[in-house]
Amino acid sequence: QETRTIAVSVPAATHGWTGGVVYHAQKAAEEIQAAFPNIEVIVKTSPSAAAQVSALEDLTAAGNLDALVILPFSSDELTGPVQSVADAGTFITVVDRGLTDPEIQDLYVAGDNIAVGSTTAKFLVDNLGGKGDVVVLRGIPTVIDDERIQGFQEGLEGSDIKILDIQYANWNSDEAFSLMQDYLAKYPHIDAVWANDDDMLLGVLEAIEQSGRTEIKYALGGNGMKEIIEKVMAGDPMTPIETPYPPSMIKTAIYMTAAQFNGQAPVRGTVKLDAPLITKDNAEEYYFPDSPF
Amino acid sequence: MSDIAATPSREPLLQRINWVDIGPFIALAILVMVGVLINPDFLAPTNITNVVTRSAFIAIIAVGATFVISSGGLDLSVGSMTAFVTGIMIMFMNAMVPSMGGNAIIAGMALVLCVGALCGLFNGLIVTVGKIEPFIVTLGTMGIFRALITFMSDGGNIPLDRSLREPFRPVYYGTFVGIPIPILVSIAVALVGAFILYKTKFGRRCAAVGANEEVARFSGISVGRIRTIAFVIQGICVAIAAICYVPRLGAATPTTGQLWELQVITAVVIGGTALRGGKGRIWGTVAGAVILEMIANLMVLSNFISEYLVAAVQGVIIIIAMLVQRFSKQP
Amino acid sequence: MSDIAATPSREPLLQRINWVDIGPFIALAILVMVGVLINPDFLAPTNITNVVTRSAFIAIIAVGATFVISSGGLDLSVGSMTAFVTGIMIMFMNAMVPSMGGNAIIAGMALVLCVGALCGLFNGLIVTVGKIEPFIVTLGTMGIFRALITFMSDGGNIPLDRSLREPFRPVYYGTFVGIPIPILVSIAVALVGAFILYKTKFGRRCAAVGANEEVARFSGISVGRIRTIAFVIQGICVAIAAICYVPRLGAATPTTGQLWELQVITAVVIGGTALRGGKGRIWGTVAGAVILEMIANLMVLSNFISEYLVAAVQGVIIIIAMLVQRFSKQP
Amino acid sequence: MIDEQVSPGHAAPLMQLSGLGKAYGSVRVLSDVNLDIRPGEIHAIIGENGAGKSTLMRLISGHVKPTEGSIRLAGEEVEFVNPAAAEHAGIALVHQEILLADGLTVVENLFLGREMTRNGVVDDRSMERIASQKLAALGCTASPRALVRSLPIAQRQLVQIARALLEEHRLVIFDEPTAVLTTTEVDTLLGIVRGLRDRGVAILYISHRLNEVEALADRITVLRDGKMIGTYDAVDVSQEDMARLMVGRELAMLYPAKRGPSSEEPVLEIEHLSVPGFVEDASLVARPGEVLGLGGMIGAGRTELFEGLLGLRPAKVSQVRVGGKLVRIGSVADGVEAGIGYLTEDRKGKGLLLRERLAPNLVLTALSRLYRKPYLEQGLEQRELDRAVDEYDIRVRSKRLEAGQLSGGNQQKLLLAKIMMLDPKVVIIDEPTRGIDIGNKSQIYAFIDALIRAGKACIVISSELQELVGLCDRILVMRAGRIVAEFADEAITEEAVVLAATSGGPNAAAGGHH
Ligand SMILES: Nc1ncnc2c1ncn2[C@@H]1O[C@H](COP(=O)(O)OP(=O)(O)OP(=O)(O)O)[C@@H](O)[C@H]1O
Ligand SMILES: Nc1ncnc2c1ncn2[C@@H]1O[C@H](COP(=O)(O)OP(=O)(O)OP(=O)(O)O)[C@@H](O)[C@H]1O
Ligand SMILES: [Mg+2]
Ligand SMILES: [Mg+2]
Repeated sequence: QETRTIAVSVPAATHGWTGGVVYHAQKAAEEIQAAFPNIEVIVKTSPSAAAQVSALEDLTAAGNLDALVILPFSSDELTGPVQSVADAGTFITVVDRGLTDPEIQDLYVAGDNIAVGSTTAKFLVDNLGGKGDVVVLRGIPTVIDDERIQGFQEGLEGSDIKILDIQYANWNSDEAFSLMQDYLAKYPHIDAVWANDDDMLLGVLEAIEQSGRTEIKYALGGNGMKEIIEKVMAGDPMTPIETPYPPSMIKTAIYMTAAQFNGQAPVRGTVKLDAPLITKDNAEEYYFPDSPF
Repeated sequence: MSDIAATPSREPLLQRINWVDIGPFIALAILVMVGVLINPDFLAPTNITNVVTRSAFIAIIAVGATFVISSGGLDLSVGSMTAFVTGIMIMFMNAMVPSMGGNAIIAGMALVLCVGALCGLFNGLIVTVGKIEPFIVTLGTMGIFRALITFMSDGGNIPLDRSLREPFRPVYYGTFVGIPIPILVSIAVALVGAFILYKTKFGRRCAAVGANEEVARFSGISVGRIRTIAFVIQGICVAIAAICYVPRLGAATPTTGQLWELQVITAVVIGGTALRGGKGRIWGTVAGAVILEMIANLMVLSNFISEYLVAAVQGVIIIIAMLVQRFSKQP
Repeated sequence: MSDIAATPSREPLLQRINWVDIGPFIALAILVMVGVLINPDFLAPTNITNVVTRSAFIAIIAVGATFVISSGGLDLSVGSMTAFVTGIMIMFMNAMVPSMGGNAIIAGMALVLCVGALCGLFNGLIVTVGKIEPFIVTLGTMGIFRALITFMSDGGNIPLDRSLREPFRPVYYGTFVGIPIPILVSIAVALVGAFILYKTKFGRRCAAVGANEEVARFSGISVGRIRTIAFVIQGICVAIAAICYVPRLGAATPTTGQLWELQVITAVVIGGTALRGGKGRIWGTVAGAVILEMIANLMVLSNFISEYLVAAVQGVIIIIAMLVQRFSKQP
Repeated sequence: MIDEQVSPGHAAPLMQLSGLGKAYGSVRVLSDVNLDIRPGEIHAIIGENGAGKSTLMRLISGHVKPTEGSIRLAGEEVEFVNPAAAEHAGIALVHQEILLADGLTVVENLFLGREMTRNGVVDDRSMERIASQKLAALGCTASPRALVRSLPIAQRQLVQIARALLEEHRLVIFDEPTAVLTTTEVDTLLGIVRGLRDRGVAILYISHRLNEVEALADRITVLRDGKMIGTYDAVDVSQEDMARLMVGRELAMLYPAKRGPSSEEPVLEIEHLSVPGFVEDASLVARPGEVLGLGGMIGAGRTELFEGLLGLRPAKVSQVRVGGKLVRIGSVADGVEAGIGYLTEDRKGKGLLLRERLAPNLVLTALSRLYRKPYLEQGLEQRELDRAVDEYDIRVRSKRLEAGQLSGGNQQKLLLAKIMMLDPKVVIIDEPTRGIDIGNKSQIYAFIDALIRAGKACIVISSELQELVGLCDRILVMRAGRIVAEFADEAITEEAVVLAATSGGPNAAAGGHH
């Protein structure tokens, strides 16, 4: 039987969520290779867009690539290079961030960053009674971060909820802790906090606990980190909800890509993962105790 | 001639003040004044306490860096070393809980000090035995430590066992006679550091090695040993910082300590220690660490800076702080 | 006595080889051999071409860094400066397209060279006029440039106008007599750099300033001016790298060029230039840049290293490369 | 630029100093200097260590700005903003301390700041050619392409002199140019200096070697404690007069009486020591109570012999015994432990931390010996400094000074005190009186005498023949890395030593008869 090679290119594990992506990608690779000896899955991580482009060149240099599963660092920068890979006849699966030219991809497993922001915003609008003061922590200046913030702002439109402040905390719990301390010092009254990633939420929660401030009703995150899901399941009043953005989407994508080499017809098109509200009721579905994220 | 020999007590006070030594404190004072103008809440006790407490990690590590830098070295690995030793400590404590209970904390602390010292030793030996630029060696070990913590945590995080959180918590959040523990720890580290650097033979040798390696060699000082010990001290300081760090968020992640190396070196340099080696200034270093944290705090407290430009303003302030120092030196 | 005087022409060939100069090339050769063992595809022409082409950015910037470092400076801002000037260039080109069409590319290239030179001038003047450690100054400007690109892109990215992509593309992907343009550009930059550093008054003075500032000053050399010009050269190199970079990724983002400063400095040091200043080795620097890119390539080509540990293996290889150099020096 | 053959007596002064002075903070190190310097004269400046000679030269050459008074050059008042400006005006200074960039080659140093170019490209060929010529004229054998770092200190000094002579100047200042040179080079240099004078160049010449001054100078100015004592025609003053004027008192006998070893049992025995590239198979013994001298030309390998012994450079040795006991010495610390103290010839580069204060410098090697407790006891080193300042007569205006701010001679005394803190059994002094004034020289000799009376052995490496001959009980002569001759007692004469050092005289084969 002919050997098939699937390359998986993802960002390096620089923080919790990308760590989760790498974890799930490697898990999928192991499982598929164990189940189907004729399929080889190579997972490669890259710390920057430029490095990811390099990795694509390296992976295709040998010329025996059958499929590529890629979670692009950013859309604009990776479009051209992925196009070159596609031109060689490789099956292309794009995960999470779409390319600027959707014609290139065969399969698109999409997360919805805008929905992560807007779902959270809608929750706040509903539960704060349409008005209140919130502070926001954002990550590293990239497309994901930008989309989430954009979604959040759109979600608040029409309500009287005011964003007091938005600052970068680089998706880092420590920086989020510091930033939250400073927010607390700066604003005597805060109704809710939104950290656009769960890593940061951990820091935020510690800072709130330390301050002893009681007026803060909600501290919300996003991404579906298991520690936060646990809180939701436990009915934590401050973090009653969560928006998933499961790093396991990479696993889904790899499986769907591999399926065609296993006798099944290739799946093409778009698989959209929405970002539903996780509440106490459905939290169980989103809880993966074995995942590092 | 010899009658002209010094009677230092008669020199005017102003001339006896060592301007290099107090430069960072002048910069700090100016920063505080600016802070109050920007936002009166700046001086609120909670805010000041928070800021100073937060600066403890950088301050503690930077005390170690003062040794390394004044002995003519440089350590870029401190940030990822923090993450690595934190991970080791947490994993060890978690493993020990079943058998030791709360004592796991003590055991973990002892262990992390050893691990930190070993990491420093590793850096130091490669630098001195391999005779390679410290910049390159520690850039290499920076990658190594960072990769190890990522590997240990599978890219996720390594949380501290729940049962240990409460007993460990006071190490960051607790106070003693009203002063937060991390502040006390960093004062203690700085005191010990200052004692070692200024009042022991080792400290003297350290400065001599940094000032002129040849003179040190000709004076019977084992240059390699001194440099290595400086790296070990750096490792121990990293371990101490890690001990204070864990109770704060109760976990180690691949992002722990990211870019701390730059902050640490900046604190040391703002504090008046020259990067080319020679004289180290422990108290200046501590002031430098507080300055950095305070700048970050002011960025948040001020209302007129776009979030996009925060880094730019910080950069400008750091440069200005250095200028303030430079010119306060020439009264 | 005079009979002992050196007669260099009679020295055996082996002793006349300058081992410091060829150290990096030995390391490179060993790396290539290891590469072939790991993966036979490594030596495939496409792969080698890709790797060398990619190393062009770092190589070009590192040629500039060789000037700065050999003059006794250091520039941590090159990575964010690349992002900043790339941003400026793209915005300018996009704005010019309606009126100029394809000529916008030429105009943008001219502009970016000026902007790069100005950025370098800015660094250089703060270092020399303000008399502040280059480490701190460029750490500050690193923040400033990074913030400016974030601001310019509103935290997102700045894509190149579609109509310019095709005409601009050959600057990265094109070849001339079979050699990719970026390789040609970096050879040209290295040639010009080597000429300036080794064959002009300025180059000589640059090394002198780095070797001993005081002696240089006594010799009537304007230390400040030399250092400043070195920073300007660095800025121009950054601009040239930016020109090659844009057609590859077609956009500038706040993460463009992140951590390049470390790669650049590593390339320079692996190339045999001492960080404390003095003699600069342009060709070593270029070899250093290729070594770094080759290590990254091997990480992708090899299949037995956990993705989490890539950084560790890279760190180890860099240290080993330095050791190879060190010991090849003492034949 | 230069008038032809002006006789010094009648020419208009090239430079006039009036009321010139310098204060560092509140400390005046030089005041009210009035001096005419004429073209075509050799004007010697003499004075004790710390008298202010170098300071005066730095004022004239733009390295330091005067705090009072004025300088006129060819009748016009000038103020030099930096050394380059002074050099542009035709004034060159050969520093007392060697100021060269270690990491650069000889040519690069020579032409620093005035590189020759052809069509904008540096012209290495021409520069190397000129460098070779200039160096050869000074009797320097260093290759123009050698790194300065690899040169022995004397060669560096010649390079520095060559640098000042590269272009024609109106005034050339030599600040103790011969301190590190041996007899042959000194003679060559003196010839060159006279040649300059004959071409109408004004020369300011500082030296502690009064015979040199007597042989060379047209006029002599004496400084003491930062003040001018007077300017004299050279013919009017003898060496004794000079010494008296400098010191302000009568001088005792220069060299102490020789006494010979107190025991035949050696304190130090070195067998078959080789330092690759520098020393081949050297063996020697030193006995208690004797001064053993090492003579030789520059580059003979004397310094390297002892640096090799102390593990400061790679070396092979079959046996070293101290006081009869076999010792292994891998580092200076081992040497200290075994009772060997070594005082380097390169005080600036290897001896003192120039940016550090005096007390830490003094105790650096002796830290473990001085402090029994793990910490530095309060005030102890300050007391040691007070004692050393007293004992070695180190002239400091403030004990808060940095070592680099001491005058050259006082740096040397501080270094001596630093080594003596170790209380060694064998003291090896490389160039003991380099840059030390005549008054202090006799102090140092008396001190060496005290050492050997206490039963220690003293090994003196000196390039000053008189000193070797006057001081040593026994002299070994090295040439090209080998010990080629040994002289004792009556056999010690300047001629014999020079002959052995240069050509392998009659005694050449007599390598140690013990
Ligand atoms: N930068 C300085 N700050 C303070 N005092 C200084 C400084 N430089 C020199 N001095 C003092 O000025 C005095 C004169 O020094 P100078 O070097 O001119 O002496 P000198 O006559 O050349 O002695 P020597 O023969 O030992 O070289 C000394 O006492 C010295 O300590
Ligand atoms: N750069 C060099 N390369 C090779 N050989 C050198 C170099 N410099 C010196 N030598 C050789 O080293 C030997 C010893 O030199 P060294 O200066 O340092 O002797 P020394 O007797 O201590 O001189 P000094 O009178 O200066 O103390 C000589 O054979 C000399 O030719
Ligand atoms: Mg002097
Ligand atoms: Mg010598």
